[in-house]
Amino acid sequence: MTRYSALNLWRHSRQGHTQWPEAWGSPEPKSDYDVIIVGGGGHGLATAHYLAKNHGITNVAVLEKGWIGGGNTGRNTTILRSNYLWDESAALYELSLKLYEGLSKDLNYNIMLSQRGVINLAHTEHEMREVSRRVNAIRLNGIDSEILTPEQIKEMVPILNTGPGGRYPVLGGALQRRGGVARHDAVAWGLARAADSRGVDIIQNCEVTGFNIRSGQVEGVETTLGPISAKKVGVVVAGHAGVLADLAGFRLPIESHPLQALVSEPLKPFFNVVLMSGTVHVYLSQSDRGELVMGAGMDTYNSYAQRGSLPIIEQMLGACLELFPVLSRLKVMRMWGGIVDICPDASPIIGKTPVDNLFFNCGWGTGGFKATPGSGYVFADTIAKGEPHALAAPFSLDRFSTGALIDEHGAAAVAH
Amino acid sequence: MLLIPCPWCGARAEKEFKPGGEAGIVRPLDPDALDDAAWADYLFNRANPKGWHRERWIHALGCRRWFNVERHTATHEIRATWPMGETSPDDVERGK
Amino acid sequence: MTDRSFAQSPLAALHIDGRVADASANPGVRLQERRFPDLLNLRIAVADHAIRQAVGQALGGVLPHQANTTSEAGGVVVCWLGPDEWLIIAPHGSDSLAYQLDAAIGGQHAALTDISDARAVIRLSGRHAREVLEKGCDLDLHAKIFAIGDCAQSGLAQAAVLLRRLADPAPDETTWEIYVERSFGTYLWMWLEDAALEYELAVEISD
Amino acid sequence: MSRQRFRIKEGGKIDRARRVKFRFNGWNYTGYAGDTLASALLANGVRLVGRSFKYHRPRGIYSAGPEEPNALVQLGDGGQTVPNVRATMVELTDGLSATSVNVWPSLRFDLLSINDRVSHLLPAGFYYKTFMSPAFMWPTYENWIRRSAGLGRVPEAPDPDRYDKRHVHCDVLVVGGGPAGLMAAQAAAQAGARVIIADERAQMGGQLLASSDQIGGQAGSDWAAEVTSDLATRADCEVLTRTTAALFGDHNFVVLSQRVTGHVDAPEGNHVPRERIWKVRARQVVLATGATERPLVFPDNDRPGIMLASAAGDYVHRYGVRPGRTAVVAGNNDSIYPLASDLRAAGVRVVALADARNEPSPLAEVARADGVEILTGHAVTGTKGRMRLRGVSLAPIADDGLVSGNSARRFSCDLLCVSGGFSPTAHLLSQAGGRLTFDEKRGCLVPAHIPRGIRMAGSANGTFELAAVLAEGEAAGVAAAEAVGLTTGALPEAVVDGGHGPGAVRTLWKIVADGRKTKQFVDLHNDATTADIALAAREGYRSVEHVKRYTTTGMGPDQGKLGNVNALGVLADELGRPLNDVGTTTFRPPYTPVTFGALAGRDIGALAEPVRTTPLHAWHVRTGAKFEDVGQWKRPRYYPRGGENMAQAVARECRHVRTGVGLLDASTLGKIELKGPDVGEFLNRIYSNRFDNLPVGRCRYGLMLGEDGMVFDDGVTARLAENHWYMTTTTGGAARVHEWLEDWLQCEWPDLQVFTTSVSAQWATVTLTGPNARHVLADLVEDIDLSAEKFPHLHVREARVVGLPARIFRVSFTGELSYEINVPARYGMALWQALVRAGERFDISPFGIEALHVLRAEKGYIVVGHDTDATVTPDDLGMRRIAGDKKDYLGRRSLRRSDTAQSGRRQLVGLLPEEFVPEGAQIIDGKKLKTPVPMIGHVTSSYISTTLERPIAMALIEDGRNMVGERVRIALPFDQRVVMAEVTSPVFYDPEGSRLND
Ligand SMILES: Cc1cc2nc3c(=O)[nH]c(=O)nc-3n(C[C@H](O)[C@H](O)[C@H](O)COP(=O)(O)OP(=O)(O)OC[C@H]3O[C@@H](n4cnc5c(N)ncnc54)[C@H](O)[C@@H]3O)c2cc1C
Ligand SMILES: NC(=O)c1ccc[n+]([C@@H]2O[C@H](COP(=O)([O-])OP(=O)(O)OC[C@H]3O[C@@H](n4cnc5c(N)ncnc54)[C@H](O)[C@@H]3O)[C@@H](O)[C@H]2O)c1
Ligand SMILES: Cc1cc2nc3c(=O)[nH]c(=O)nc-3n(C[C@H](O)[C@H](O)[C@H](O)COP(=O)(O)O)c2cc1C
Ligand SMILES: [Zn+2]
Repeated sequence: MTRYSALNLWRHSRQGHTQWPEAWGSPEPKSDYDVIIVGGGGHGLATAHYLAKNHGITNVAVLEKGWIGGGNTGRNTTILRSNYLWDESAALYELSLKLYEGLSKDLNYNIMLSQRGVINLAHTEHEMREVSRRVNAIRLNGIDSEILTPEQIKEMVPILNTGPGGRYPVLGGALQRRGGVARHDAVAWGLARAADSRGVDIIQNCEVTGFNIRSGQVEGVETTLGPISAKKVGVVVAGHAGVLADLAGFRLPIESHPLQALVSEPLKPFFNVVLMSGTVHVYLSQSDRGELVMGAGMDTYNSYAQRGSLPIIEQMLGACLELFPVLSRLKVMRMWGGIVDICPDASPIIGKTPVDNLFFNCGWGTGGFKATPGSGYVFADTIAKGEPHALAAPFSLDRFSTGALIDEHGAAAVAH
Repeated sequence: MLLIPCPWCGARAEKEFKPGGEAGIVRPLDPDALDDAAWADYLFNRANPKGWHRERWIHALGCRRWFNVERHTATHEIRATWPMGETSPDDVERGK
Repeated sequence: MTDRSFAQSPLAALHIDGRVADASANPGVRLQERRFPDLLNLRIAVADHAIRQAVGQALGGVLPHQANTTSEAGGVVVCWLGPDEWLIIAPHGSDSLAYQLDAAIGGQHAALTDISDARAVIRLSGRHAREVLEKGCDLDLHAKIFAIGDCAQSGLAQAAVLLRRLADPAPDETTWEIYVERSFGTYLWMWLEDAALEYELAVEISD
Repeated sequence: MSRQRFRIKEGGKIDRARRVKFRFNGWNYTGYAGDTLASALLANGVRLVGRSFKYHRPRGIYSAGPEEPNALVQLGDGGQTVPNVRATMVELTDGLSATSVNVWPSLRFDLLSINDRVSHLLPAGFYYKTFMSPAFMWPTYENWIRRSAGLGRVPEAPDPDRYDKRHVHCDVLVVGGGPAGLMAAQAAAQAGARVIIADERAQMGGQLLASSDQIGGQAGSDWAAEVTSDLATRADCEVLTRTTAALFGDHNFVVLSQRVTGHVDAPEGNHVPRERIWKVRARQVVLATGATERPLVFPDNDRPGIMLASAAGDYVHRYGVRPGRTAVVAGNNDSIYPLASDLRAAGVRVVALADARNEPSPLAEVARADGVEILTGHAVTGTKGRMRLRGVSLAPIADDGLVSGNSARRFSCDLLCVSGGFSPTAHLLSQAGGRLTFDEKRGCLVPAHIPRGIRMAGSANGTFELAAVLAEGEAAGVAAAEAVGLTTGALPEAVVDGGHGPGAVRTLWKIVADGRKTKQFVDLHNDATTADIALAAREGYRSVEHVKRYTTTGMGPDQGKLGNVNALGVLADELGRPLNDVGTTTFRPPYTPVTFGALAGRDIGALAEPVRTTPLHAWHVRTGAKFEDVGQWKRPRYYPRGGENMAQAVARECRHVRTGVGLLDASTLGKIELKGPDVGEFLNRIYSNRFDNLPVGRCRYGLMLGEDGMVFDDGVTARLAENHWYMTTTTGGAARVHEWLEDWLQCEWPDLQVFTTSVSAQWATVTLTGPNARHVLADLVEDIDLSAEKFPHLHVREARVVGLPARIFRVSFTGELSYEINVPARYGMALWQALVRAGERFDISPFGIEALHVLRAEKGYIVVGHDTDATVTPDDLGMRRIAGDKKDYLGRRSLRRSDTAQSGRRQLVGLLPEEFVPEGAQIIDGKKLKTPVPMIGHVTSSYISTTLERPIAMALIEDGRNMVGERVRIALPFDQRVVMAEVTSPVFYDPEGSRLND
């Protein structure tokens, strides 16, 4: 792997950048792998990366039906934080944030991690109570988190309307300073390059259309490029989890819904934190290129259409202007949607399935980008050892039978 | 924004409705007869297909009736709607 | 009944009569509160033809069975709300009506509920009345589609409403009655005033 | 003040009688009404208007429409400033002031143009490869990257303008008011259809306004004006100019964005919105959105003075402006020939015309006769001039785009008009689910799959000859009308003069010239070049979507309107694959950017969300209540007297209730009437406890669970008559519970004879509570005996209170003797005032929900959503007693799941903390605060109890009921300390209930 560095950039510039090698290859699929990962999103690529890096398992293929990073990884608002209420979640997301902190270096690919701080606003007494509960728990779990007064928030976000009489008065908020954003594409591409360099086959335009299951055990997959066998298969397809489960012969407690986001035209820097307001469904940050990146609420019907309904956007922008009246004359440049995999308790499912050697990792819903490296880390471990990683164990599928749900609904209406 | 034909009121904008998920999930008559897994299946597991989906909607801002819709989850095309408790036009045709 | 002077209409806090003064000379929109109509919510099972007929008779006609239509007899208007639900609108003080209807139901399974206090009623008329509604309502309000005498439940701005179209007061004008849950009344009135501003607004003395 | 040196003496659709003054970058200019900022700048000879996004290269006006990539300006200042506006779309008004964006310190001298010098270090994606070490420097680098990116500035003050929306329905929506759209609208309108026709520009006519084509013997623009005014007079036809179809949604839902004010003839009145969103539901849609001309890609193809050929035509015909003095015209299709003639007629010297095709065009004769030198098989291979174009090189081009040898000829010129063919504007079609395919002959992507209910017409459909465009427009209008059941006759035939199409197009995606110093821009907006695309392909970013993201092609405000197809072509060449294999990126809304303000409409400020108020609201306001938002409701939180703060007011209000009497507005409670013989059975299934045995005249507290066994609402339900019940719900749960009931009745148990009707708003509810409550009420009530024996706790009576018809419930949420008095809402105020008067001698006081919370917590009463979240079972609350196993009810089975049924779950207990602790504080296991600290629960409610004169709290603690009497630690991590508390029963006050039963 040619190292990426300023020096190398300069060297290559003297050849007109005509000598850069491929960041990842485009091999033909082999007939047989130790592990097949279905889904070339951030989570799938991270799984492959850690299988190779941590477990030395390199006879691995990542099968992606389209282009890597083209699912939710490529269409999310890129908010990173680890301030989750329940211990199980906090541990998992904190592992992920820690991995993010070293990821550019680990991958030798600048993922443009920007830890500018994430603020969650509280507009009612009820939300203040939630903030207090959450921040207290998070701090006691050893994760940085603070409660802010309206004055402190105003200082950090001067354009925020904290004046009296606002329809959404700001009573306070929570801040995680280590939270922030990262460049979504770079995360996928950097992971792909790192995995590829360790021998993982990244195979794009290869859709999995079925599983070869014999006596309750998976032996390979059917794809649009033909059958491929594997000793173990890990499925990480986010919104399509239900479809793949159906192919494997079982049902999941998951429904797929469109979640929308939009960007404004690019502007000079004016907004230096990540701000979220759960009740009114406003999530925004300014990207390094200058656009405001904004997330909206979720459409409540099932859909695989990667687009949502206008009322969701109208509602979000109304609330946004109530909070930031000066933004009224900005313009929406592009809006889009992703298909999120929603679990009843808003927590992911990681681990074994009714089929032996078939593992699923899904249900990250509206908030899994922040989990990308952590999810890959524990999933790789789970696949390699055949037993759930300790941090993944609480997120097993049978919690829906036992009732041991990890209900993060209380923590945030939509968990970006 | 979808245009949903309420079987009672006619075609109305999506904003007037709320979806209620997969149609035809019947509450077990004797929940105690189910083991935890079977109960979880009723409670949480859903077909969630990419394609035609039979689902429930309520005309919340209109007649407040629940009804059934057959909608394609990838194109959002709506093929049929019919009142609760009735058979879908499709099934009628097929003599189900 | 208690002295009517005790009673406060849903929009009392707005002191609507005090707003009448600022009326524009050539208003494109007129707003008015219709105070204290008697409102009865009626539910009869879809298949219960006998009760329907009895109740229809007590109302001096038939219950409208066609969606989104009304019937009217002797000053009492009945709006179709759903396959098993109607709203009966009668002039203030039609107390005997409820007794007649109760009698018609005669202990069978039906639900007649007084909701006279549960709704604010706003009357909207003028050259631009339809445009004002179109600012916040998804229904097709074209004269051919939403005819005089039709009604429909829908959303208006961020409130759930029942809309009813009354006779046109003048060739290029329309008139509508908007029924909204009482607690949303002030909001909706303010919304309508704001929506009407660009067409010039007149507030009329409450009915 | 300059003299509009580039204005042609006559012609154009401008109003020469109306001069308009404006400022650009601090200089004063004049133009005419009807000008755009761009046309007026060109008329004044202003060529340099901005700097590019990344390299800060000097840029000029490139187009005449919404696709403009270069001429982005900041309009006005203060609240009314607007960032990133296309100068080509801004209509000139008096006093308009604009500045270039993204320049510092000035447009001519821009420091960041250094980026252009070091551009060899800034190839596509360079930031992914560097800035990684030392890691601590990255925030500094990032800061620098951020500052050099971005375009305009955010306004500093709130927007003073209004925005509005309108929903409309029609039979046929026509998007685009060019010849195709006008014909379609006319045909449909003639059939009697309800028609809406919308065009983004100030005038209808489309390309007819920018050419000398004639229809029916008159100028195309006159024909368009005639058709437009005919349409405008029809009753059911809406003609919308300055209106962009921005979004094509499901089921023919189209969002139009209309610019209502801001132009010369804008409607008057200060309530007129600046923009209006039209939400159109159309039965049929005709997309006649025309085509966008494509740039040519060649070395240094971005200098000020290079523009689209059609734009040059537009400036000449529509605005009467000469876009330059001396021009070279270059292209790969027929459209450049009429342009050359038009330019000459306008007084521009056309020194050369380069046609990339080898075959001479039949149209060449006219141009040649005009004395234009025509070079076939030639293309532009280079340009000169930095702040403005000074000359171009033209050279013969081989089949593969290779420049053959050293044969280039140089021409001095200040204008280069380019045409790389036409791309049908199919954005809306794609948004609607249509698909495109590349047509070799026409050299463009044309519609291949058109969803039902949509029709394409004219250039949007890849049809470019005017006569055919008109015919297609008419056919689309007729077909749309027929599809909605209308019939129409033929329109009079229109004879066309001119209106040639582009003919066969030679696609030439880039020029293969040597020399690395030059750049060939594919995306002018984002400064993406052919080299960037080549680099992406080389590095493995080969999917068109990867190329887009790696090079940022098509990601600027123009969203690739100009560059995307060329980028596809370049990529296809690079990969050696046919263009159709490469595919396109996804077209997303909006077609052109739409303001946040317009999409928010009037749902801002006081109207952002409904404010719901009770019938007593005016009284609370008059009395100086402080309110709390509970959902959309305003509820009195406390009523300060004198200089009281909240704590003092709440303490006083509590005392009133415990020792005298208090009054609470409880009107926000949800209320549902249930009627029918099966209500008892229904409630048995809905509530965890039994209801069918409730006698008439009594009420009972009930818990509602979700099917997952978790508590989701609670309330008291009364039986008013055998088949007549009355349910109350929490304020927040009112709507949800009613829907829940109907859901089960309609979908699962239609056999149950139950009707529900919401009466939440019908009744004003006043809680009269305290030891003196009976005395106060006794004076006012008729017909009934209030004594504890005759009207005990948990009973209901219908009676008259001050002559008002009332339903009185003896239920208590304070622990004191209480009456919940319901009267029809119109009498709420009368009742309240009567109670206040009658209570005077008992020193009655209104109290707010804060005091209510203290009082109920003293009694250990929960508030759902406050002491519970979605993880709490009845047993967790110590209410197993009312969630038994004798009958089935919703959620019951879930309680038996292995985890849910286990002991030691978090259970509700009382706490006696040594000092006040905040709600949300965590209860920890162990002594140390060294993280991670094991947590065993949290404080759900916490108050200073006035009655007990000490802090009390409620908490959910693991196995809490077994810990009663023990001491636990409450962590205060911010203060790095713990507070000890004793675990108790949650009932702190009057555990026997003697007071409420009194
Ligand atoms: C609008 C929006 C905003 C969001 N905002 C945030 C945020 O701010 N912070 C945050 O943490 N999270 C956010 N999320 C959630 C986050 O994007 C996802 O949870 C996360 O990216 C999921 O990553 P993944 O790799 O599991 O899935 P994906 O990136 O979706 O990858 C799954 C891949 O599987 C492929 N696939 C599917 N079916 C098959 C098949 N049959 N064969 C082969 N391949 C297949 C898909 O093509 C896809 O590439 C947001 C999501 C959306 C949509
Ligand atoms: N000389 C040539 O080679 C050549 C090539 C192409 C087209 N033409 C000419 O162009 C004309 C084509 O006619 P036509 O009617 O198909 O197209 P047109 O370009 O004349 O009209 C299209 C109209 O649609 C509007 N529009 C586009 N997108 C819109 C949106 N989203 N919302 C609102 N408005 C939108 C544009 O503002 C424009 O006015 C003919 O006159 C034809 O001769 C000539
Ligand atoms: C964080 C983030 C920033 C984005 N910024 C831009 C942008 O500046 N310009 C743009 O055109 N699109 C931007 N997009 C949107 C993408 O173009 C694209 O719409 C999105 O990845 C979804 O893919 P699709 O539209 O191809 O389906 C951004 C997306 C994300 C997730
Ligand atoms: Zn309906």
